[in-house]
Amino acid sequence: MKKIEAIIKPFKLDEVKNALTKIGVQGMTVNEVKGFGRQKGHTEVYRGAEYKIDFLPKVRIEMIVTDEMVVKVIETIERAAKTGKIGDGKIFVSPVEEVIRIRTGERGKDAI
Amino acid sequence: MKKIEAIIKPFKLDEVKNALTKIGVQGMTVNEVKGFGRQKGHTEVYRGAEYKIDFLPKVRIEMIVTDEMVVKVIETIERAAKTGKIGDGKIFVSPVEEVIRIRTGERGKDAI
Amino acid sequence: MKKIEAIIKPFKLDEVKNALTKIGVQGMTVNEVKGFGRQKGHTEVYRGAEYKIDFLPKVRIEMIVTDEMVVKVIETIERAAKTGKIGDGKIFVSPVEEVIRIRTGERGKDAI
Amino acid sequence: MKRVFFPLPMLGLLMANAALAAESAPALPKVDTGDTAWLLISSALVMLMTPGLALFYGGMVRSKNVLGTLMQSFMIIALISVQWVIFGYSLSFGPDRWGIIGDLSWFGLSGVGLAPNPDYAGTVPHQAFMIYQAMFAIITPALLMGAIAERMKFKTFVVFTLLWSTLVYDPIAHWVWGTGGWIRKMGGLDFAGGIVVHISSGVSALVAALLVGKRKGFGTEPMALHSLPMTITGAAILWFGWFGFNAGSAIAAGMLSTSAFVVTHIAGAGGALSWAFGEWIYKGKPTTLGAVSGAVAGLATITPASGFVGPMPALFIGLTAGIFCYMAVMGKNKFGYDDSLDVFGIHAIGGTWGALALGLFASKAINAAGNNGLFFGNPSLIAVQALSVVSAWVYSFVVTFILLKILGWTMGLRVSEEEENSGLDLSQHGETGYSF
Amino acid sequence: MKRVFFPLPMLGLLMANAALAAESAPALPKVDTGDTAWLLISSALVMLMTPGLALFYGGMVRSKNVLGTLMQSFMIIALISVQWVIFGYSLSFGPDRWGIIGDLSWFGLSGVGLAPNPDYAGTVPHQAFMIYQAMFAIITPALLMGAIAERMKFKTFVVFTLLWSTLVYDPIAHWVWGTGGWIRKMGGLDFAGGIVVHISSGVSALVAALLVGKRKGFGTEPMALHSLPMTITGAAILWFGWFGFNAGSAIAAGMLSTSAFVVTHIAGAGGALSWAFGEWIYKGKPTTLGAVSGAVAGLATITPASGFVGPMPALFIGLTAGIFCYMAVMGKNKFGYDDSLDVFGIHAIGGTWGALALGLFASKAINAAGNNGLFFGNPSLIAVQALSVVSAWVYSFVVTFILLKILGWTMGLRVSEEEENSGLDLSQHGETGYSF
Amino acid sequence: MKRVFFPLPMLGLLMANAALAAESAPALPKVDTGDTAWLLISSALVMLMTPGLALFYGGMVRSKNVLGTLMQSFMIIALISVQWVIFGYSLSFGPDRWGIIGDLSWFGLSGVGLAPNPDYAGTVPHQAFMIYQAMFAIITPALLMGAIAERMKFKTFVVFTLLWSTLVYDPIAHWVWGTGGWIRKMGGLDFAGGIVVHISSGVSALVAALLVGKRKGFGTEPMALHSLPMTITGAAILWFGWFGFNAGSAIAAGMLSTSAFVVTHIAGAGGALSWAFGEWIYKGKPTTLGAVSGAVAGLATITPASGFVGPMPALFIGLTAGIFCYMAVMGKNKFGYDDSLDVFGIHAIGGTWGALALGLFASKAINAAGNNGLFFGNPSLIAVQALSVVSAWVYSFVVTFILLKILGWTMGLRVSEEEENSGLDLSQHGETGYSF
Ligand SMILES: Nc1ncnc2c1ncn2[C@@H]1O[C@H](COP(=O)(O)OP(=O)(O)O)[C@@H](O)[C@H]1O
Ligand SMILES: Nc1ncnc2c1ncn2[C@@H]1O[C@H](COP(=O)(O)OP(=O)(O)O)[C@@H](O)[C@H]1O
Ligand SMILES: Nc1ncnc2c1ncn2[C@@H]1O[C@H](COP(=O)(O)OP(=O)(O)O)[C@@H](O)[C@H]1O
Repeated sequence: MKKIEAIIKPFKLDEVKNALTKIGVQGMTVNEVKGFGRQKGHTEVYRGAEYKIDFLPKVRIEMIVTDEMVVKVIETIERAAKTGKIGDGKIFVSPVEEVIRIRTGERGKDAI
Repeated sequence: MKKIEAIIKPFKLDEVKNALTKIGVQGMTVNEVKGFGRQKGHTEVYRGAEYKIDFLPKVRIEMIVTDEMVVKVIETIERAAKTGKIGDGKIFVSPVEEVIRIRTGERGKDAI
Repeated sequence: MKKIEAIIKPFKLDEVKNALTKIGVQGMTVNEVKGFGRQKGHTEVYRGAEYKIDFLPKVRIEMIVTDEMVVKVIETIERAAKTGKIGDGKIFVSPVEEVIRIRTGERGKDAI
Repeated sequence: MKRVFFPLPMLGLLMANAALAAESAPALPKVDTGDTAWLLISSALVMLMTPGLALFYGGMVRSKNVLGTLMQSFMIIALISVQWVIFGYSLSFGPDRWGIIGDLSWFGLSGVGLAPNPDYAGTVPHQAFMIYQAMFAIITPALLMGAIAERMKFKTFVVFTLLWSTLVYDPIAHWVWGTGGWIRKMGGLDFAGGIVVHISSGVSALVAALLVGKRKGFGTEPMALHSLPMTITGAAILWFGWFGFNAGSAIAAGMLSTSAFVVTHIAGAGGALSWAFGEWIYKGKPTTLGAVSGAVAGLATITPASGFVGPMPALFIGLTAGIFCYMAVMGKNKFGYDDSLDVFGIHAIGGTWGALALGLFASKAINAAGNNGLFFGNPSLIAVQALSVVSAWVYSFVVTFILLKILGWTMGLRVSEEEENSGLDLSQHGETGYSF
Repeated sequence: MKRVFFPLPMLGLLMANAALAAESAPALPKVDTGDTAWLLISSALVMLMTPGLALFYGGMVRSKNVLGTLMQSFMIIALISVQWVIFGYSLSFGPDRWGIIGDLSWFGLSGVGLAPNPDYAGTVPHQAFMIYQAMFAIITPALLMGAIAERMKFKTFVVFTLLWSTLVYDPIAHWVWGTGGWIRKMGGLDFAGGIVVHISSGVSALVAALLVGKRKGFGTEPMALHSLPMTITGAAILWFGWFGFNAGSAIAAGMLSTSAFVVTHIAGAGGALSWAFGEWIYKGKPTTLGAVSGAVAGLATITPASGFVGPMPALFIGLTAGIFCYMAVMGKNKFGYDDSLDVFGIHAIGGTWGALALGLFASKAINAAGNNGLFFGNPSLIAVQALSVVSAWVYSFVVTFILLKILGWTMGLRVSEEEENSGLDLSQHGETGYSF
Repeated sequence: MKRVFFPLPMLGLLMANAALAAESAPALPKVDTGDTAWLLISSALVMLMTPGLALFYGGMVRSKNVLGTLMQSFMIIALISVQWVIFGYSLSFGPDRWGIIGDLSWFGLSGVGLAPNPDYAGTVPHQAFMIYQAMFAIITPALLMGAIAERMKFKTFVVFTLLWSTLVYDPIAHWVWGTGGWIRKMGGLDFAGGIVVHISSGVSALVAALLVGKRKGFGTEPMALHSLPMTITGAAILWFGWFGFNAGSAIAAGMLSTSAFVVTHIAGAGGALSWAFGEWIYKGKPTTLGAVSGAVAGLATITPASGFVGPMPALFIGLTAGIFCYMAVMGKNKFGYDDSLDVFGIHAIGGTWGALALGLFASKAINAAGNNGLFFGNPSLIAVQALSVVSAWVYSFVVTFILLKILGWTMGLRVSEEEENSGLDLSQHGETGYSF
């Protein structure tokens, strides 16, 4: 099992979620984050004072998937989240050793 | 050392935290997330228009624990967070290579 | 590649970000979290009733860096985030298997 | 007692008007533009208090219950307004039956026209008096709901509100303010509703807190207020509206309304000071919630006395109100019942102390149509006040108790445990308060 | 019709004043303090409605557009106030040309002084009437903007607002309320702006929604309201202000203003009740958004009728308003155009129903300067009302259509897709609403 | 100058009243209901401005300081209300000593009754005038606090506020408005507080910003406003309340109050427009914060002039106010002191420009009890105004400087660095603003 984390543009969340459910992803956990990256922030002006805002609103999706799904999930996210403009975000893949479903106590793949 | 992540129902947070401190867990980091899963969302109606809300409020607990603690921590979370109803959430376990306490510079187990 | 997670005091965020960009870190993702740890919370009093607040506001920084950068990044965070008082926070290092830049489809180091 | 709260010299005039009105209604020229302007704007101010209260309460609940809390106040505005124009006003202010209730001859506002009714207000249209009183009937049950925040079933709430207004508020309003009401005839004084509004709602709130029971997790989980700025905003609106509540109760713009305005402001300030400083001394820090709670306590307490006492007594009343109500709220934390937003501790205690305090400080020099209190040489007033207060306590307690018991058996008072977990917003209204 | 909305017996007096004023201006003693106090506070109340509307709307958009939405209302206050004192007031209320527009002889308020103008208001300074009317001119385009929330280019918005006020609002106000206006002369009644305010903005809103087009993601993505408590607060402020809007339109404090005040409150309550209960029956849950929307519907609907009908007709009008507007809003969801905050469904429908309903329920017993409706024996009024309504619909539709077409070609109506994604706050104003 | 701001023809009457009152107090029939209604509602409006200001400021701080900011305003309401009725009113408006201060003969409001005091207001109860003035005394120190937001020690704040009101506000109020005050006797004009309120607070704010020092992180960390919608709501409440502030200062409902009302609204609109468009041109985008700041600038600037100038001068004053204050605020960014919420840039500059501008535009045609300005043929007024302004600047600067120096040595002005990090809410009040 792997953990796939995707940092995407907020307005892409629905598209990505729909694309993922279509390929059979049944669960994910999402939260709002602020991203710093190549996409430069913007300047906000409050009463003449300029504030450089380096952190931009992004959405982080976290998903545990079986090893077989990894490639498909990545592809799907890439397709759905892409605008081609800087700041589209990243996907990170990392190892997960165990998954447990609290309700049933199921372990491993069954728990996903 | 392992990282244990638990996605639970928000109103269970206090119970889980108390149960964990009782078994000796001394630190954890928590944030609010939105969960998508088997537990189907609900419909909100605004001026007659129905919106399907797929994402439900959940709380995510992240904890680094020593290898010995892993089993106990998982059991404790399972017990405290369980309602038996769909949507109780998941626990994920993944490897951690190093932990550092910023204040002291301690490394490894001492830093937890 | 490694994932470095740092839990720090909120008012240190700008300092840490600036220190990291100085050593060449080009991206990071940040979110607000609540931390429970040795730093004891405080008591809030509402109409005479006392509430023990165990969770304190913290900021979580997540960063994927190349293996070579790990040590430097950790040192930098330690330096910038340290006040020497309890509650300064932690740094966690964990493995990452793949990184993808959504915009270009780049993989691995190039995608960071 | 409202009828006579304008300068006595006008009284003769009013009677004359009344006579005239009887002969050749509508007696157009008798309406005073300044008095009418003041009563209308006061009505608007008191109307605004209920949304103000909604914010005051709404900020104190958890965010999953914010809409449920706001909705209760908003629905009460809608429900009781309709109840009032259909039969509530008639029950409260209509022709007296046995000193305890008005009859239904003003059903659907029949006979409640635009010409002044000198029984209540000789210089403004009768309907202006009616709508002003409507706002009082509205805010009273809205106050009550704070005691059982975050757990009441919406359907039961609707039925309860209608019945409570009809069976508790309307009779007590009649006793105290209606022509022929027994407390009024006995000489019991309540300028702007310490008994009618604050005692009735505060005592009923205690009953409700006891019968509906504690919130799930009360005492074990922190139930942090979700937005103190919302609560503070609500308190500010309440203070603003309270000028209409108290000074408007003079039903005229002049010396009496000015006096009521001034003492209201002073008592609000006094309550805020003493509660905040009390906390500072006792708990180490002055809180904003304490300051605004103290202000509300001071304002509630001066309410019955506001047309009878002068500025320095008002300062004393305000300062003591902050302390007494703070102590009452601390007491709750000892007794362990869940009067969630402290309706009893603030409104029942405040209303009671204010109604008694006017028995000490009232002066005919302020309001010739009132009476002198103990410190102005008349020890009997305080006895009359005490009897009025006790009657309102007992009646509110008993009727609310019976009402809630019956509703508990028939409809159920509380949402299910699962609904309580997910919050009133979602479970009762299918909505979410915020989505930042 | 405003001129004659105070007790008829005063009319002779006013004419006398007028004569006097002509002879020896300024005719100081003619200003009534009570009437002036009432009109000034009413002006302040109506002014407050536009920020209230801003909150009402602001809570309904996504948080990335909250400032853009609030800014529109705030900018309209600034822009139209200046437009109004420079030439808008003159166009609307200045000396009549051909029954369709005022001329520019009151440019820059020249000739609009502090002495009463008996054409419009005999007991208050002319400038008081002028500034009161300014507040109506302000809120009308602000209402309109709800239809095209979250996507309008700010620069175009500024130009559109100025032109729309000048070309749509000012003429219609003149027709209905200006001395010599053709609808007024025909006997068409609109006490406080059902036609002038609600129909003009509501119909134009529909045009705007059609021409500006749907929001990106409309119908496919959830567009959750970012803060219902903000919306509820806004609705409460609107209700509060509406007392000034309707009861202030009597331009005097007395029986007529009282009557308007009372029916306004009742209709608001009725609308809230019927919308919320309608939802409860039809969709299973009463929502807070439904309750406040219903209140606004009831208040908008009673507006044209508020000085002409009694309390029970008002209750009927309020209850039906909640149902009709709810149905209209449901209809929108079927037709699929994106009138984002339902300006058409609430204001055009409400204003229309109110303007027609007064043709049924109006009574000279309430307002001798008004007329009797169908149920009081005069079937002709409803025909006059229908003609007035249709004229306002057609005129608003056509002129707004042409205006937006031209602006679309020249300046562009919408922000770019990318700007829409990042939100109006950042793209149009370089700001962020919240940072908790 | 307040005494004489009602139509001159009434003055004789008032004097008569005064005589009568002396003979047979209380002289009941002399109180005008319309004037009293207007003054009471104006008092309520001005009272509401301080919570409005709290929101205006509260939205501009970081969320960890929101309660600390709101609490300052709220506590000031409580503290200064009590100070005022005990001795502040007597110092400001009581019997004159040497032209510079009132004596203590009105201590505890003794002698301040319900009969009119023709020195200040002949047609309303004396206490109505007193409570109206209380609201001005309250808002002035609340304005000041914006300069040192997010870092003041609460304990010191309490002491400072009481001393500052007593030593700075009360004397200046006496000079300008008290019977016998030297500026008033000299002929210096300040209709509603440009000098008394805005210059005194604005100049003191600069001193406070300099002595208290910059916020930790100022200039290096972004200090994002935590809720612009809160700020905008506050600005709207301020605007609403300002009608009471300026038009209420006529102490009567009539032509003068109408004129003040109208010019207030116009100047607010003008300020909003010019600041927002100034930014648009200069920085590329019009901001909502700019629009509301401009409105406040326009409103503050018209304040001293509001009972003396006509609509078109008001438009000019408003437009220039927006530009001048915007420039002043930009200037701050250059000089680098941390007047956190721009009290100096807006209130000191606005108040000064307004007090001078009335020397240009004042006209006896608007207010016979005022004077003509330069453009109406009287060049001397501007000199008198300049002297009044300079005196208020110097006095405020010096006394506030000494006061803060002493408090700095004895109690300390700032919270500790750690407390500043965790925020005022937690460190000073043990509370948290939000918990969504
Ligand atoms: N090294 C990194 N570690 C963690 N998050 C990153 C990293 N680099 C970028 N991100 C996240 O991805 C987002 C997009 O990255 P950015 O460099 O702006 O554009 P792009 O995705 O087009 O390369 C950032 O806002 C940040 O949230
Ligand atoms: N594959 C997954 N990856 C990440 N989070 C998941 C995954 N599946 C479920 N979750 C999280 O767990 C929560 C509960 O899951 P759900 O399927 O609704 O119920 P249950 O836990 O009873 O199986 C979801 O709301 C989501 O936050
Ligand atoms: N075992 C842990 N797992 C995850 N987060 C932790 C853990 N221990 C501490 N933290 C996080 O680090 C923060 C600081 O830890 P704390 O024990 O209070 O002080 P210190 O960093 O000085 O040891 C906590 O608030 C919490 O967010």
